[in-house]
Amino acid sequence: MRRLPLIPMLILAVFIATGIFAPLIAPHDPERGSLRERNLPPAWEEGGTTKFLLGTDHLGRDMLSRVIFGARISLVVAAVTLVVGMGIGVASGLAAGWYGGWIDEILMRVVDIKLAIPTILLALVLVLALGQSFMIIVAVLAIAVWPRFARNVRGEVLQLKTMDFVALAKVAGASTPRILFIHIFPGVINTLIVLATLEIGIVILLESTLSFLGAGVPPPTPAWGSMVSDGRDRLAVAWWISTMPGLAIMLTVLSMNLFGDWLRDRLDPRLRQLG
Amino acid sequence: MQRYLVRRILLALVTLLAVSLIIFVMSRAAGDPRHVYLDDYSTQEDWDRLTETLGLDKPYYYQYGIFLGSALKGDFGQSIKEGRPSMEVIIERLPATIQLGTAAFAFSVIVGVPLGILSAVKRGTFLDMTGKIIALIGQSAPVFWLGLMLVFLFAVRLDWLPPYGRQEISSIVLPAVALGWFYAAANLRLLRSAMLNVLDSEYVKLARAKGVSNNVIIWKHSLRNALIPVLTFAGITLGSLVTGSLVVETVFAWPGLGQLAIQALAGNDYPLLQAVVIVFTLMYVTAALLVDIMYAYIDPRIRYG
Amino acid sequence: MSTNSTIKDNPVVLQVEGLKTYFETRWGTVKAVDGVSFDLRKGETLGIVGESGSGKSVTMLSVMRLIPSPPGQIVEGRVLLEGQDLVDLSEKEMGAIRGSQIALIIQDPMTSLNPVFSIGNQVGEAIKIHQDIPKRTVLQQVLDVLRKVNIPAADTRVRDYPHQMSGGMRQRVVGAIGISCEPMVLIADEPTTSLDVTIQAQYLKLLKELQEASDIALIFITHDFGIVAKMCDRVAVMYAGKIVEMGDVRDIFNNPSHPYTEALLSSVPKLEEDVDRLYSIEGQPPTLHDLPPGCPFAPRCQYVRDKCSQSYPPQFNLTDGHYAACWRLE
Amino acid sequence: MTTTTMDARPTADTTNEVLLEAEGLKKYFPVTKGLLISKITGHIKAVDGVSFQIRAGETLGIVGESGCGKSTTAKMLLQLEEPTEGTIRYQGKTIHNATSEERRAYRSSVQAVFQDPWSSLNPRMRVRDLIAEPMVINLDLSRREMQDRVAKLLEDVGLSSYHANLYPHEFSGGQRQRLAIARALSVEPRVIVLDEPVSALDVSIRAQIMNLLKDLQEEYNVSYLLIAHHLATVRYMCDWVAVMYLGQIVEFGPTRELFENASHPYTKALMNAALPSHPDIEQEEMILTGEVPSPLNPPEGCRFHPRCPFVIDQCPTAIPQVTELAPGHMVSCHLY
Repeated sequence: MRRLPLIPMLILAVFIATGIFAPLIAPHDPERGSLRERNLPPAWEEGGTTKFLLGTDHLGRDMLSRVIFGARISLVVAAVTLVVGMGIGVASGLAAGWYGGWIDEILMRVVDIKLAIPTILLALVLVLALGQSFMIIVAVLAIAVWPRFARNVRGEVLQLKTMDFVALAKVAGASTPRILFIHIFPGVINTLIVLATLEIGIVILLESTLSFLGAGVPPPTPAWGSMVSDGRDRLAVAWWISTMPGLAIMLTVLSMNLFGDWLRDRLDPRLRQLG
Repeated sequence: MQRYLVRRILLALVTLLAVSLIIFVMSRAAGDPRHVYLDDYSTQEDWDRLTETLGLDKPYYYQYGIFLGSALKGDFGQSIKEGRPSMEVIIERLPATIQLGTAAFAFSVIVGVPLGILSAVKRGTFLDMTGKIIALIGQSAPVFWLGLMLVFLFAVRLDWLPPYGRQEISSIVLPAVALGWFYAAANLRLLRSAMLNVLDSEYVKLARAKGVSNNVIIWKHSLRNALIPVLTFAGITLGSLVTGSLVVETVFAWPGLGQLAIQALAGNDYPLLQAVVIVFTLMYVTAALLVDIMYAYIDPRIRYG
Repeated sequence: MSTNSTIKDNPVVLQVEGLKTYFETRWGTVKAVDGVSFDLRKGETLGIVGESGSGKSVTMLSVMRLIPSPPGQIVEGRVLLEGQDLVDLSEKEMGAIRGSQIALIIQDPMTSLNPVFSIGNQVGEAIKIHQDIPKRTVLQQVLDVLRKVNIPAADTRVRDYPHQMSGGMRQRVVGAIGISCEPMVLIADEPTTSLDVTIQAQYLKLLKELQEASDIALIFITHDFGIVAKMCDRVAVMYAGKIVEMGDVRDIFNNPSHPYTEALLSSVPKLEEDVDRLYSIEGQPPTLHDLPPGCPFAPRCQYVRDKCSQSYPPQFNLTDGHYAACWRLE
Repeated sequence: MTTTTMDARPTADTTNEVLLEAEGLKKYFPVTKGLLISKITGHIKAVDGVSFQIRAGETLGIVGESGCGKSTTAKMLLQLEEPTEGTIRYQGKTIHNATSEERRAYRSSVQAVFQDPWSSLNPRMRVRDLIAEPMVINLDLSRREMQDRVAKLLEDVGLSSYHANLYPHEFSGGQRQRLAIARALSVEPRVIVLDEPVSALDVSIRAQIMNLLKDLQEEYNVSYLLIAHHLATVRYMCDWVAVMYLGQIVEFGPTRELFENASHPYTKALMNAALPSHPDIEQEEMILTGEVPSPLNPPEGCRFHPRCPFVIDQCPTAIPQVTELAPGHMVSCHLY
């Protein structure tokens, strides 16, 4: 068995903590800077100062503080999206898997169609048509994640449905809600946890991509994606403006993935057998 | 087999229909569609003419019919910014996108497939570790940032490759790598775990008992079976190539459809954007259909199912 | 079975001596096969009987050198095929022997054929590897072998894929692969467990005929004494990685001398007569990573005595070729 | 007495009360074809007219090969499948139009133990909840009563009351099957359907479970319907045996009579195909050729005729009559 992924878990803990306590931790105001202090390099580079550990951007704002506040957006968007997407996914997956027939047919065709439409494109159309807002971003991302939950839950339910203990529960006279909530749902929880950790990474990536393209959560709140975009044309003079927030995204997603992989090994008995 | 293909084609058509419906609904949800083309200086005559072309005095399903009818003819209206038919603009940009997509796909296969196989066969070695790192970066780094980092390293610092544009042949290297990396990572991981499963199977055991050599077991008996889950996933991942091309073309100023979409977004050019979305979906659906056909070729259970 | 006396004069083709195969696991070393010895003559059928985890399948995989390593390893012993020690051979040399001189029939017909290749391809593969014959004649030979295992309409079915065949037919194909290069030794690992009774009878009869036709030495791995009674000349009973009793099939059935053999035989219901109450072996088969010292069957044995938990009993010879490892025989 | 449908009704020397009765049970599964609108193109006749009776305290065995319909029959009795035709009566009352009160009574009267001890216990429930589930649903007991009952049941099946707090993965296959039996007994059913209860277990464990089932039958005065493919197991466990082929019962009788005077060619073939218990037992050479035909298009006339070694002129065309050879021993074959 794989060891506990300590470093990824530590990074995740830091990510969540900074997201929640951003105002307490950040050394400077993320939205205000002095033009006199613009494009300062990180502290360890020549010309850098310990006042701005990760340097400043083209408007003289502290990179560290901006990265810390950026965690907030990612965290909130990811959490809300996941709750909504998982809810829809679980409900439709349970229904499709348990009832089968035309319910299953319709739901799974919707899933197929959804998976066939590139998320970012859909997001762009929605943003252009309906305007840019937190609600719209969350809605778009939830639409992007629910099919995978639905599909996996459905697969799991189909498998659990054939287990003898479900038949025996019916023999004992268990009602459909009882079977669904006592016998089926608990069997799906592990998959859900694993899938959620892996999907968080995808949600964070999607959110940052939307921000990068200028279709994300509207300013002034700093988002990692739009910060990378800010530094795009200044790579030659101030590489850190793009690099730092991008690194933050990668570390967060990477830690999520490593943690998710470890959870999968631990919780999914079928994969565990394969060692 | 026939049944399988007919099902796939039907699904592709339904997908296109669904996308067109979403676009139509959005175009109406955004407000009076005439505002897109006309402003306060337009004459009442202009307004009336547009009302008629779009069928705005008719019920919604009729309007959708009109929309669908002109879409089938490739008519998505005039691009606001360019002042000419959207389709015309798209056709100019199409080759660049196809070129980039193909290069990225090739990169992902050339890197992902052999590394996936080798990291399964030589589990726990240096090769496996390298594969793992490539996969982890590919799945964790945002494509746009990866692109920028490549530019910073290979264009700004080392000055080996051009940072943007599509002037030289070497221009395609960086965008193709940035775009193909995620897909390569997906191929690698999937193939690795599928190979591990297959190598553990009873039929591989029987093949070994026949005296089949290790190489033949890997390349003949296992690979074909291991490709089945990879292809299942390929249909879905192809979508990420499309999505990725939006970002990569923006980062590298690659004059393709993706860049066009972003420009349309920035310029509130809805007619152009909807045309790009339809063309992208069409490309994706065609590619997915090709994958499905390949899938049937590899798995006889589908061919004769 | 009536040819018993002549078989005894046949030359020995396979000799296993002190074979030990261990697995390194999270819970420690599992001694899956712990000092197994037997020999096998031309045309003879040896039954290896045991429950899951007794080491019977690992023994045969060790003979074929198919133990996945890591975690498994043959740590000691020799496997002599006509005098040549297989344990020392290189992987390449072993490849030339597998499938041509020793062949294997695996138990599950549903998963032991590759789903993406046709039947003809899979049967032909062994022929192509081991026989130096022109390509054109491979198909002819495949058809011959398929006819030998009684596959109806072999010339059309040769293009079929596994999923188009029934379980019984697939098992015949696996059998065809086994005999395709006319091996000296054929190992059948529970080849009929998932087949229906009437299909099982067809298959057993077929195996017997194939064996007699070319004097193959057959090893039958099973948990079912019924198959032993029907098919085998000699029996080895395995428990916890060791052979606890071995002998001619009639000696074992008439005079089971190890308490485990005796218990197994009397715990199986009979088709031919009414049994009022079966003998029931209490407890569970042991887990191999945590074996108590002494005889591993002691905790379940009705004749257990003090000595049993202290040291493992040696082999006591009873009659010619019949021995058992139990302190009761001391 | 001649009819064309086999009625597996114990007639000889038994006076026990009839508990469960099936009459003319049929189960057809539709086969569909088509892309968008599916059309029914045929039916798999899994069970095609089966009648039998289960009497108090007795064991009825149904033997047959895979696909003969024995498990589908069991599922219909357990209300896991709706019969296409035919009736099931419990203590004389049909269960199909029963009131909810009667249904509840039926459910706690008929329980089941299945083949796979790994799949039949929910891995996420503790033993005490597993065993108590049928009681929780069907009986009105206090927590205390329930706990006491679980403890007693565990001891009855040869386990200890402390096992109640464990999870299924902490048990071996044989112990799990004991748990499954305890659960089935928890509502004190009159009938337990045993679907291949020992075939997934290690050989040395099988006798334990068979003996346990026999002991519990005495103690709880429960009837069994045993579904099995292993003839010797059926001989050991059953009072009555019905042999099924392609959805129909072809021979039925008291166990000993049936095993000693097997009359239907299929029964004979099954017995000859079964493995002997001693190398000196000479078996008749009677190996069936071919495989079981598809239940989608069962053969005309006698369903066994394409594989029957004794086939005569009328077999391919006429449905055989049922003949009573000895008291309670019935066979459906043109030879008699």
